[in-house]
Amino acid sequence: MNRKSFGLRVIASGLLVAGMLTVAASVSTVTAAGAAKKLPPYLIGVPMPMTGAEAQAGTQIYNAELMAAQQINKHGGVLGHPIKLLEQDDACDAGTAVNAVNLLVSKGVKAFVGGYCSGSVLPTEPIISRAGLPYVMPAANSPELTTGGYKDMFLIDPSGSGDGAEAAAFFKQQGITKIYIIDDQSSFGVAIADAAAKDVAAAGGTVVDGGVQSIPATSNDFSAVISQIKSSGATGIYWSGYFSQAAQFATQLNAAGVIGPNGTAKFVVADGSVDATYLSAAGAAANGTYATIAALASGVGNVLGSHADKVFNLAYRKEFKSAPGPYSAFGYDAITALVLAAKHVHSIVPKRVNAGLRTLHFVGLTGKISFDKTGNRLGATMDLLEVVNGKYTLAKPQP
Amino acid sequence: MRALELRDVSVFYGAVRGVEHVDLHVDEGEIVSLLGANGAGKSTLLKAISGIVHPRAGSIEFFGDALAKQSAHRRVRRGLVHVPEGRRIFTTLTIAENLELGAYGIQLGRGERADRLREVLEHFPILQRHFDRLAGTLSGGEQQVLAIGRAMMSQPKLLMIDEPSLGLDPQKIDIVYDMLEEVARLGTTVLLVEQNVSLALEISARAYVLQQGSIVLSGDASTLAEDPRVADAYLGKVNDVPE
Amino acid sequence: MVVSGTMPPLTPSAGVGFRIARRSLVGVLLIAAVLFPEFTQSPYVLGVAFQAEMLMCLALGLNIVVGYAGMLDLGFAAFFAIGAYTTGILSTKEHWSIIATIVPGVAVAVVCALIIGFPTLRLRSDYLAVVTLGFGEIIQTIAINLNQTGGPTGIYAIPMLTIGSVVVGSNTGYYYVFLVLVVAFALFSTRLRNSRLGRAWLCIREDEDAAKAMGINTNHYKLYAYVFGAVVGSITGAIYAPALSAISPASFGFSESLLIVMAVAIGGLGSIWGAMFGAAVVEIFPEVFRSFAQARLLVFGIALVVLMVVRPRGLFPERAFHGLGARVRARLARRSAERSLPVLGDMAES
Amino acid sequence: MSLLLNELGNGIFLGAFFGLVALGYSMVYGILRLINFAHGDFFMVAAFVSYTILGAVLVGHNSHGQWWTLLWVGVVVMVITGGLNMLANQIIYRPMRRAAILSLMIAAIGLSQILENGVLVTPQWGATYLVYPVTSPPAGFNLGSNHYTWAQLIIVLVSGLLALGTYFLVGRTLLGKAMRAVSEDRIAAMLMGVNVDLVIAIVFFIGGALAGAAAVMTGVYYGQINYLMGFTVGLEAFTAAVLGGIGNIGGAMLGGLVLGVVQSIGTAVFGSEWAIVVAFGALVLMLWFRPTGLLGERVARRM
Amino acid sequence: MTAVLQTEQLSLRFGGVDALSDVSLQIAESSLHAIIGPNGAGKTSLFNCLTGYYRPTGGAVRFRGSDVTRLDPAKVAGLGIRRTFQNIRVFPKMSVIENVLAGGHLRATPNLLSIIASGPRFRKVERQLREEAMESLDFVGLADQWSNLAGDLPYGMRKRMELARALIANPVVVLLDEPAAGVSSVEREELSRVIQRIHSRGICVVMIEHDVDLVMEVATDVTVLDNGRVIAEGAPHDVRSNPDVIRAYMGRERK
Repeated sequence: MNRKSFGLRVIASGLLVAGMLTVAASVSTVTAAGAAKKLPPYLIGVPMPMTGAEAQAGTQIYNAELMAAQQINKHGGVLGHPIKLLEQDDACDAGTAVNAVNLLVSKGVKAFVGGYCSGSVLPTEPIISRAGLPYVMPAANSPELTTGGYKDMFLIDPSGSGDGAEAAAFFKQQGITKIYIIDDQSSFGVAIADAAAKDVAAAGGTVVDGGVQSIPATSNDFSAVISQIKSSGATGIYWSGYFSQAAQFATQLNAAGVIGPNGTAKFVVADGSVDATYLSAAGAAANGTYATIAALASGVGNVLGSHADKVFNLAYRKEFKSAPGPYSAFGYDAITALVLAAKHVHSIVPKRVNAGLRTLHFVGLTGKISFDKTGNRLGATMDLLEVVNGKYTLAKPQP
Repeated sequence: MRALELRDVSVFYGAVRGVEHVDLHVDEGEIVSLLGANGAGKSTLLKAISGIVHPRAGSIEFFGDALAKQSAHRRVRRGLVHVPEGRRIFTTLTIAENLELGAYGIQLGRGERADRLREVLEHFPILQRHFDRLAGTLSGGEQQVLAIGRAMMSQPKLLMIDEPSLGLDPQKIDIVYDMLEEVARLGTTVLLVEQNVSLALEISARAYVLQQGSIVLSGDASTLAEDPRVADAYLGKVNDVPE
Repeated sequence: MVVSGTMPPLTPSAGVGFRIARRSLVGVLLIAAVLFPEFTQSPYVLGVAFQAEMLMCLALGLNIVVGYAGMLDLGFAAFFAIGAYTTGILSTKEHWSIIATIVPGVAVAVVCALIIGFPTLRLRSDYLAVVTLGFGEIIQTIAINLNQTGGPTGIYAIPMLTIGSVVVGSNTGYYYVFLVLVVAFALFSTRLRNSRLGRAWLCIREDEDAAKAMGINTNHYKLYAYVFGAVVGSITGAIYAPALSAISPASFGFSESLLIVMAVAIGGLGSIWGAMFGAAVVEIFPEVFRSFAQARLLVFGIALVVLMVVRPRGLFPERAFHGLGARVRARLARRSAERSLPVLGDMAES
Repeated sequence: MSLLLNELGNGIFLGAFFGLVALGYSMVYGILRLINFAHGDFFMVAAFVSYTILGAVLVGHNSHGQWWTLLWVGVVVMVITGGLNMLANQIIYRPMRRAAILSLMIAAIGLSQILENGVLVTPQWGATYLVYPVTSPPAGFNLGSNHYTWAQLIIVLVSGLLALGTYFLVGRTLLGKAMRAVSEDRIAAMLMGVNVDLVIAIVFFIGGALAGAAAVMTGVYYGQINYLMGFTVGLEAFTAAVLGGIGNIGGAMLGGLVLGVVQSIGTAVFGSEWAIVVAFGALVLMLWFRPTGLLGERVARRM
Repeated sequence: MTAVLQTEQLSLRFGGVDALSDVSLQIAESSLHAIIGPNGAGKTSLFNCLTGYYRPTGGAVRFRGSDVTRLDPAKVAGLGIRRTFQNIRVFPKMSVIENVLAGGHLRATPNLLSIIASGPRFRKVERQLREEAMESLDFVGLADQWSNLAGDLPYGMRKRMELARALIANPVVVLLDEPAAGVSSVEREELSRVIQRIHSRGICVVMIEHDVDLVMEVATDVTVLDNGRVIAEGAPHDVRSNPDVIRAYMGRERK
């Protein structure tokens, strides 16, 4: 990826705003016609972790979905149907998720937009599949989600292969060959880390210390790992996990002199770590660290100057009195995707919407969105960000 | 002066009767025994007096003051000390620590506490020997001595002691009973619960006999010692005795 | 005295009338349970119901360990995981039928129970608690880290349970399968309880030194309890895998173990009815509180605390009815005593 | 060798945290035989309370090196957390004095749910990771090939001091003896004139206060707090307490250190993903040889 | 006369303290053997060595000639050596009859299949055991208490229940640790009768007892321990007049 394509995407983001307005406009015309009929709401089930360890991510994504739904409803809803999101806590627990999805199905939802932990999404897939409903997942990224034999599963989050390749390209560009890859034992982090390890090897680098390392997501002390990094001689470190641990990792790496002013290593984090909290918690230690991320994803819009992203950020902050999370924009796009698909096929009948999602092409907050046959996202582009003076900037040059 | 006066005291565990309608008194300086078969309610009565259990009805006065609402630890501060059944020494603390705790309730200065400790140890030379050993390593008889010594640390006005002879060899029983008499001679009032009737009556001035939670006999120790109804009370047959 | 032909029952209050009443109660409950799916078509209700049954199975298993033998096991979910994973792996990778995977699952669980139990079961309860907790963590960590277990994502697309030619594919189906398991495990627990095994476990729970004097090899019997628990846990896990179609390490963590302990304690330690009822409470309460949205677990926590403060011995403590009988008897005894006991005069004063 | 030294250093630092939380855990356990699953959550609540207080008093100040502010806020938070823990005892555990130990434990789990989800639904706190208002400056010193910050040194020292203070309190003072007496036989202690309820309340207070101190130091060192941060810490503290010999003050601290070192070395040898397996494996092994923990109990049990 | 239970130079050290030193003891078949001695003399330690609770540091315990020194308590109990405890160890949350049934543990069927299937063999054995348990309870006068929780029984009844629990195992030897402790002088007579009846069933009884009168009344042999050593043994009356015993043990004659 190069600067040119970034420039293109800035334009694309401008198009997005136009696109959104178009959606709104086209939808509103329908509403004008159908207002008298008072169509029943378009019920969308949102199983999402609202309690437990992933409650924060769940809330941030759900909020963005809510925002999308409100905006669409303000402009007349979907083909005249106002969107109604039915949120149910899945606590990232398989049993609770199955209960939540069963409950939502029995409440007659027409589509699902949600899910976060792959482990709790997988057991719900057969239920949703049996009901013939489309399932658009904003942030779950495991390849298993679309290979389990259940159709109509759509992944908005392109991470995994994309992040890994971007990181590998960066290390190659920097001439770094010894790379330490560590994940947080979440399915999310492991998917990216494993992909990165393959790409690093393909690019001629070595993953030191016998392969990908893991540290439990509940741990906040990296001292033992840092000692290992030091003795392994790695000069590239790739962290595939969430921003909270990333900030602690960066702080401790900096304090140990591995990165920062006296350090010789480059610290790169995957997109789960791109968040305002990473910057504020790591403080100065964040400077000079890198992140791989799906192009134009939220949280960075302000610094990158994308107009749509900025609009989204401001609106989110205004509505929820807090910053959006790394996956909020994916949540917004998931709702948009579903709505555009419905509009495309002029129906909210699940079967038709499924077909609509398959042929969908649009530019969302997180870049171009379309799905391959299995439901994985196509055409996602990646960026490499660098933290400069406590702010995300686009790294120069892009690998 | 009345050291202790119980009027119409009843104690229940849930619906199960502990004791019922008990009237009893102990005068200052007296040794009084509480006799009766197992399960007659003797220990329950002591527990009610020391405040471990709370009576459902009746009044308990200690040197003229009502105890009804006072918590157990306050009663100790006022000089009412109870050596419970089974000694219940603190096995994981040293003997010295056990003794120090004996004076916990009366809040002595550090110096006074040390003096008191020395005093008690003089009376109980067995304890002196193993001063710093864990109390759990003492044999049964030594533990009983420790329990009494511990009680004496607070110089109680009234000492209630539950089955001091339990599990002791004859010589140790002599020692413990001598000690009790000594305690009484020094001015402490003693309320004694004992299975060994003759032993108890020997050192007591008066005695009460409990049967199934009620007092069925009371009187001078010497009179009771001759009374066949005491034995009957143990067999639960007192009501068969014509009045 | 020679006791006549009638066998004195073990549950003291179980007079003949009481026993008939209890048996008919069990019958009514069973019929209600069998007919339950007739009254609701909601897959949600049936889903919750079969998960409640599943938790009942686990609670019955743990009840043997904690309730009977008095060993605090904070890692019981490990056996659940072993059963589920063995089934998951063998059915997806080796294409075994679900039923056939139960045997190896149980075997693995038993071997693990022996390995972890043999050196540690002699420990005092609190120490045992932390060791079992560690065992649970170890099993979960293994599931997360190994490729064969699918890493953190776990195993998915587990085929449906087939019994003979019947394919169990709906919540109703799993409701009945788990119902059969619950009844079987409850019966199993009852039989064990009233045999020399059950008595030995209770003795160990009450006083281990004294139990030895009964000729009870306490180490062996603790191990038996642990192994029986493991068997129940792993069988439940084997059915859980196809019922949910996908399993992941997150379902077998410490919180799951705690949930099972909670079920046993809420119901009343050592009580079979208690374990089942407690499991139902633990599964159903958070579902009922869904309307509280994000505060649902807060409400659950409050309910839990209130329940424990109000009924510290659980909802159906072991021998709850016995306590009742004793109270009635004591009251009667007191009344008759009041009538018959003449009060003797105080001799000192007369 | 240098590796060992490094891991030892890492472990001691990690252990100082475990140990401090474990200390309170162990004390409460000792007196009520309660495996207090809510203990870690008081640690978490303390972190949030200190976050709010520090945020209020440090508005507009440079967040580095506010040592005096940190000290008095730390003390205030210790008092608040201690008070909260004591309150929990009064409301929940005190009415349950006669309940089975397991019931107490379940109540503690319920309390833990209340605390976690209470923070979750509190508007200013919630599920997000909050950035702690004070962070530690990176300056420090080298030992082996490891770099340690001054903050780490201070944390270890403060933990050590608090532990020593507690050790002295429990081991030497009359109140401490009363605590041990209550822990062994509540009724007998009552008969010595010990106000048992008060002593238990004090123990809860101290346990909470120690967790409060650990929370402030965690906030400063790790830089962020979250509503679930207490759960793992609680588990680790419990493990440390058992490792050292539960109910034993010195043991809790020692257990914390050993657990820290074992985890660090385990990470070095087997990789970080197996650290917990190594830690628990070591625990099982240790209990095989010393069934009552490293420092065991000084119980001479007679048959 | 053959010894059913004997010790050879039994020694036991506890952290530098000699609890038992060179205790050699012969307990004859069908005797009623009392062991007396001051508190701390090592009587209960001796019992604990005889029943496998303590591992002696030296010497041996033989049961009918075979070495049982290193057996664990459960194995010892399995040989028919049963005991009671000084501070009474009942299983408080089990009913009285279940307590007694627990004593018959080794006689109940261990066949798991039969248990789970509630098979005829299991039922037969259990029925038989329960009948015997009721007989045992009747023997100690507790038949009417069978359904109560053991923890609810008063002290004296618990003691008797402990006896019933030992008897159901058809023991060869029962070791009673202070059976009369805490028993009133009146109840003592009943106790004395029960002990004698146990003995008259052909069961060898060994008892630790402080109540010298009781010992004189029922014992056939007496051994006196002091400071972990045997200081006297023989027939009750010989022992009683032994000056060493009087000095070490007997209290003063009370009025």
